[in-house]
Amino acid sequence: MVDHASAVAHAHDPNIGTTGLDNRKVGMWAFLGSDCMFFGSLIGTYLAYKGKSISGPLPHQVFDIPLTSYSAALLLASSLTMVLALAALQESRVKKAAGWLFVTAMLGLHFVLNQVYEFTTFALHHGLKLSTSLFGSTFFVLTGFHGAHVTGGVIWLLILVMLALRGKIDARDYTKVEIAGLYWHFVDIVWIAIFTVIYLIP
Amino acid sequence: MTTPRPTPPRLRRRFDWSLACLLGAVLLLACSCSAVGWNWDTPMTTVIPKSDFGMLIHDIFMLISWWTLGIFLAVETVLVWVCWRYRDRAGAPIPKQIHGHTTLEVGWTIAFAVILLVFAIPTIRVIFKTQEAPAATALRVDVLGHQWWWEFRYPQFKITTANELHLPKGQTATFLLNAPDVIHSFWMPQLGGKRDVVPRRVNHLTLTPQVAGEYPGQCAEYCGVSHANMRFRVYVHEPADFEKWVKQQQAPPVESPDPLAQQGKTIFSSSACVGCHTISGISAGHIGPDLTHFASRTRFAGALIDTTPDNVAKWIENPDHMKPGALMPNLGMTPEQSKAITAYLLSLK
Amino acid sequence: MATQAAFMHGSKAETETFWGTVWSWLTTVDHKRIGILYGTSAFIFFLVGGIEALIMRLQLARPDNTLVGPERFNELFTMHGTTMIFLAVMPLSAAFFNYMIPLMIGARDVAFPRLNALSYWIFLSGALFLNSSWLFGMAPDGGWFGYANLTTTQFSPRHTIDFWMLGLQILGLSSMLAGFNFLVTIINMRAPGMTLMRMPVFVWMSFVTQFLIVLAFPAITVALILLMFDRFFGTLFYEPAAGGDPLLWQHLFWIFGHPEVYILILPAMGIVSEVLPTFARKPLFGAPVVIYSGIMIGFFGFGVWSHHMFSVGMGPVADAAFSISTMLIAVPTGVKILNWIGTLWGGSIRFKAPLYFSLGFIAMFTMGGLSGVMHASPPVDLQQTDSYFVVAHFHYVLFGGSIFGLFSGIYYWWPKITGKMLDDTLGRWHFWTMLIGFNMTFFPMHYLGLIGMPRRIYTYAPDLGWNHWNLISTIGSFLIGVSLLFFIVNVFRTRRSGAVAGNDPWDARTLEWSIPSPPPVYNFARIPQVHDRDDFWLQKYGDGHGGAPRPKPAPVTAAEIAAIHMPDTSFWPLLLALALAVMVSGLMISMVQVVIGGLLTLWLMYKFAMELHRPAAGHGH
Amino acid sequence: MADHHAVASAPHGGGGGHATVRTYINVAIALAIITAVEVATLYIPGIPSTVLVLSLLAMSAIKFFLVVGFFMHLKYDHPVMRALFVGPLIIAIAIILAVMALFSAFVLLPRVVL
Ligand code: HEA
Ligand code: HEA
Ligand code: HEC
Ligand code: CUA
Ligand SMILES: [Cu+2]
Repeated sequence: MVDHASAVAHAHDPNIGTTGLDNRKVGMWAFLGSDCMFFGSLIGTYLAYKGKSISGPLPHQVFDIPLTSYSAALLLASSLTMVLALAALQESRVKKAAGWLFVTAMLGLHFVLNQVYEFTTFALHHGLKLSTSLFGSTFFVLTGFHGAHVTGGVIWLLILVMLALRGKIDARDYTKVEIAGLYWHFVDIVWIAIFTVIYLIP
Repeated sequence: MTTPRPTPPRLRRRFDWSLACLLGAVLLLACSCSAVGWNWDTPMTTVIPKSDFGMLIHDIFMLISWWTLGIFLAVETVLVWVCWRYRDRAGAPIPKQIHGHTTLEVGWTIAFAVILLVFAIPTIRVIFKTQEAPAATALRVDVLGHQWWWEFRYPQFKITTANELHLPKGQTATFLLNAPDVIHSFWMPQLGGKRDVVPRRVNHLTLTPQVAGEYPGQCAEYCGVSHANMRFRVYVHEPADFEKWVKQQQAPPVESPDPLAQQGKTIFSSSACVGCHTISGISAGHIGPDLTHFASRTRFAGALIDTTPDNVAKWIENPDHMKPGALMPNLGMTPEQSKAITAYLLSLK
Repeated sequence: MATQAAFMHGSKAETETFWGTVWSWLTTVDHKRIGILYGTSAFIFFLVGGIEALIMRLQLARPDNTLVGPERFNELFTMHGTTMIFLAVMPLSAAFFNYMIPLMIGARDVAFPRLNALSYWIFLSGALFLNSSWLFGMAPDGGWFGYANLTTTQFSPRHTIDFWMLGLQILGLSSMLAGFNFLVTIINMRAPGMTLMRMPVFVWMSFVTQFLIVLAFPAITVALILLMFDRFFGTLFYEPAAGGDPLLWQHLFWIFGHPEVYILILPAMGIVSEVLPTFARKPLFGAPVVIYSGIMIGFFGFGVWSHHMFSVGMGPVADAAFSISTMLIAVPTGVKILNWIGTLWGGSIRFKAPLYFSLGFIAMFTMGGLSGVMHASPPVDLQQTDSYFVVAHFHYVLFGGSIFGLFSGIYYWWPKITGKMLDDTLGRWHFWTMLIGFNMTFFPMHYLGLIGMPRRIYTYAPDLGWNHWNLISTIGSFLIGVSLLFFIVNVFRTRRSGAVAGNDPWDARTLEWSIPSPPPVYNFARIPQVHDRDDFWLQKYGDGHGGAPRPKPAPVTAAEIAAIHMPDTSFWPLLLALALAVMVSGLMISMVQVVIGGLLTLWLMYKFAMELHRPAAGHGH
Repeated sequence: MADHHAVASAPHGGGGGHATVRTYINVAIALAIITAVEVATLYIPGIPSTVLVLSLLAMSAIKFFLVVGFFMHLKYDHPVMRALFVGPLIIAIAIILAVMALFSAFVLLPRVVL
């Protein structure tokens, strides 16, 4: 339990609560918990409708597992670069941190581009659109919202890079970068789930 | 030990009996009204069941009702008594600061659990009993809920009718429910619980009517503009009368020689009506109710309107006027034309 | 960072001119002012929803009535339900979260003051957006739970459903942002010494409510997004012809919907748990148990949703499972009821207006809960679902529960918020007329439901035996209206000539009463050190077991006050909310507007984030 | 929920101190390997589908918790954070399963016929 002194010690920093935790971090975790329910509902919908389409094409006819595995690898790699960026920042090596953040953003961007490519091939070569079948609707909406999350993350990361290069971010802003990281990793684990449940499981 | 310390006068307030009496008076008034209006035996009552299904439900309903009524009275009397007993008195000391009583609290937690078990056991039994697969001998009726009218088909007899459902007393009937448009709900209050009528699903409802009579029914799931007008009638017949009804429905409609009716027939068969309505031998439309034996039905348009000549005529001239939102278009029939058609339709016994 | 001087300036000089005042409210980030904003807006929407109800009651006063046609009636009950739940009860609770939580946990503000302002402005824009539909003659008409597939373009081609679907998404966003904010506030901003178990029960119930909000709203958000894609982008989620199942909507909606009803009741339960001890002058009986049962209710709340779907034909196994889980919820709730009675037991009860409303809550909510337990038995529910029996059930819990509870809170905390006492006599008249009117209106609905009156019908035949009690119900609803006039009069009279309250008018028990009424901008000149749930009471009287009252803390020095930092006002929240509204409404107008609004929103989010880039932290180092 | 008032080690609550770059690299390698195995299993003929599904789920679960535990520091972080995330996660999974059960119970929706 916090003694009065430590409360006073933190009193000047509005972000640190009486538990000594950072508000923004607690808030981010709360948000991620809530986002679990969001993707939970979407995945639940996908699974509820799995195999209920009354017209093709079917998942195994359109999925390009190698490509998707590559995308999955990209996101995993980006998670690594993200923590490396944090580690660098903790040692106040801002330029290095900025570098890793940029790499992370680029990996994310690559993922998004892969998805754009995937969607277009589905639409053009396999004639699978939002309005084609339940599979089309559920698949595009689920993966699309994940893609939107990634895109948002990329923008966020790039802004951080910009700030870092302008010298507006240093070790004191660790938490700012850390919560961006939490968000980024979450997007990654959502993909881990989607990759297995939607793409791999027949 | 508590330090005697009266409440500051500004904070003191006694329970005000004057207003409490006012409340009492009003409740008394309400009860006296109830003498006028407290009648359970109404056309759509759910508490005087006329089928096995209804009775199973009713038993549980009464069980839970009595228990909850008891609990309710207990809670309210204790509440009122406590308020009276422990009202603030002049110069009263600060009451003893009690923080709780574990055994008590555990006690009533368990008590509640037990009471709920009393509800749960018969509930579960009836859930499974009422959803068993129907006997092979059961009379099958296919029920289609349309916006905003009911279609009834008897596959065994090749009969199709609308808004008026006929059942034999004492024979199990199993309803296969399906909706071509939106969700509706099939409810015959006196014969038991409702079951939703859902697009792309075939729901089942099985029951055995046990008292002959005429019972109103209602669509019980909000389904758009005329949801309130999506009613129907159930006729539970003695088996013999049911036979008669079946025969009469299976017979081809009798043509009346009346020239007006004949004129109506030609108008009908030469206008859009045929696109939506079936009259065996004349047309095969499926958007609207089957009119083959229209005259045999006492009410039409979702059992909303009595089948009288000028009602029917008015309907044909402007359906929406008699039933808001009705999906039958206004075909601009002149009064003469509609009179003729009416004469024809009312000849279709 | 504003220093003491700065916000003295903020609250004095600026507010001297009229526009200064307006501006200071538009840009405020003070949790107390935001609380007042929430409260007033919510009450206005309560009146709107109530007037909608009164029109419905007039239409139903006699059979074959033609006051309003079916289309209008469908709009009325849809908007009445939506308004009362999302625009009246939820924001009214939010008003208390905002104003009271920081005061009760001994904090100077919520964790994210600007986010808090943002939540309010988003709420307001969503509420106005939803109600603007009346102006276009396109008020939503799909019922408050808008069952698919009636809501798809095929069956609702007009914009009515779009207003509803987009409005609810905006409101959901607002509630979730507020939810995160209060979660963090409660977890992280408690005064030193206030362990979770020493937290006032109102804060506890709010805490559970916030969890329910942030976990339940995603479900309806998804449901609405799927509907939105169906309506705008041709997906097939609720399209039977393509294999879609309308029941998907029902599941997603009620996965949200049932937790939602506990979102509506738990804050009221919290209020009652504060009011009873104060007026019985006794600690809450078995407070830990009350808290745990609150958590239980919240947790079970996620496992009972299909009890709204007993008639859709889920099959006996699902029916049985959801029936049992639903009945389970009655246990923790019952425990609360008896613990409240236990609190009164042996007390010395002072009958002031706030207490009356709390007693009304216990009496009426019990009734509603018990009819809920009847619904929990699927066979019984097959007769009652979609009949007026359900309407009776949920008004007993929502009005008899939430509204009575919230009014109890209004009378209880009004002196703290305004510094003046609401008149107690008028308050009692308000209570008794409301109690009588309420029972006149809704008790007959049990009977009407049992004799077969379905809900959501704009008219009924005269020969069904419903006429008499429908008339009584209508009269009752106007009596409720009159009772609310008592309240409105009371408010204005108090503004003019209300007795000055002082810090602690009720001789109460919790921290908020230890500071002036209304509280200063910084709430607590010195962050208190907490030793007990009823900390303030102990300061006054000791623990009642001979323990002496605690010595008064040393008076606060001017230096201490000068050292307090309070956040600056900000106009980004308001702008951001506006941009969001522009974007969303664009979906009904043109994609161009959506894009513009979207970019605007992004840019404003950036400004919002950068406004406080490296705040006090920077100063410190 | 229990009560936690431990003052966090790092002043800015960034409990990152425990995991080193080494650990990160190792975790990443582990993730890469598991993913490879996952994809590989697809191309191995003749695995009974239940086995396949279960093993895939197991593997992705491991990946999931590796990322959450190490990259997101949840393993080292304050219990409040764990509660905030794991609690909802459990509810979400439970609801997904319930919804699936309720929907596969729908006998009448036609299976794909092609
Ligand atoms: C404040 C909101 C609120 C609350 C708290 C509740 C509480 C409960 N509700 Fe209610 N409910 C609604 C709001 C609420 N409800 C709404 C709005 C609808 C309709 C939605 C719509 O269709 O528009 C609805 C509909 C609804 C239905 C669906 C009805 C239908 O449409 O067919 C069901 C079915 O089980 C139900 C059950 C319950 C139960 C079991 C509780 C329990 O939590 C009640 C527990 C409380 C008690 C039981 C009383 C006190 C207990 C004791 C004194 C102890 C002793 C008692 C026993 C041992 C039994 N509710
Ligand atoms: C918290 C929620 C809440 C509250 C407080 C209320 C309050 C009221 N409700 Fe509401 N109701 C719902 C939630 C609520 N309702 C919901 C969710 C539905 C389901 C909707 C659906 O089916 O989709 C519903 C449905 C519903 C119906 C069923 C409609 C139908 O199915 O056809 C009816 C019918 O009587 C009704 C009546 C009333 C009345 C008379 C009040 C009264 O208590 C209102 C009191 C307020 C006033 C009286 C107005 C304010 C007073 C003044 C402005 C003073 C001046 C006025 C006078 C002098 C008279 N409500
Ligand atoms: C576009 C399709 C359509 C056309 C064309 C149409 N009807 Fe209808 N009709 C309906 C529908 C739908 C109903 C059910 C309305 C309701 O009850 O809500 C109906 C109901 C009726 C009923 C009442 C049946 C009952 O038992 O409820 C009669 C009688 C009737 N139509 C006669 C006619 C005649 C005569 C014509 C030609 C002049 C005609 N209809 C043309 C669709 C149509
Ligand atoms: Cu059909 Cu209501
Ligand atoms: Cu519910």
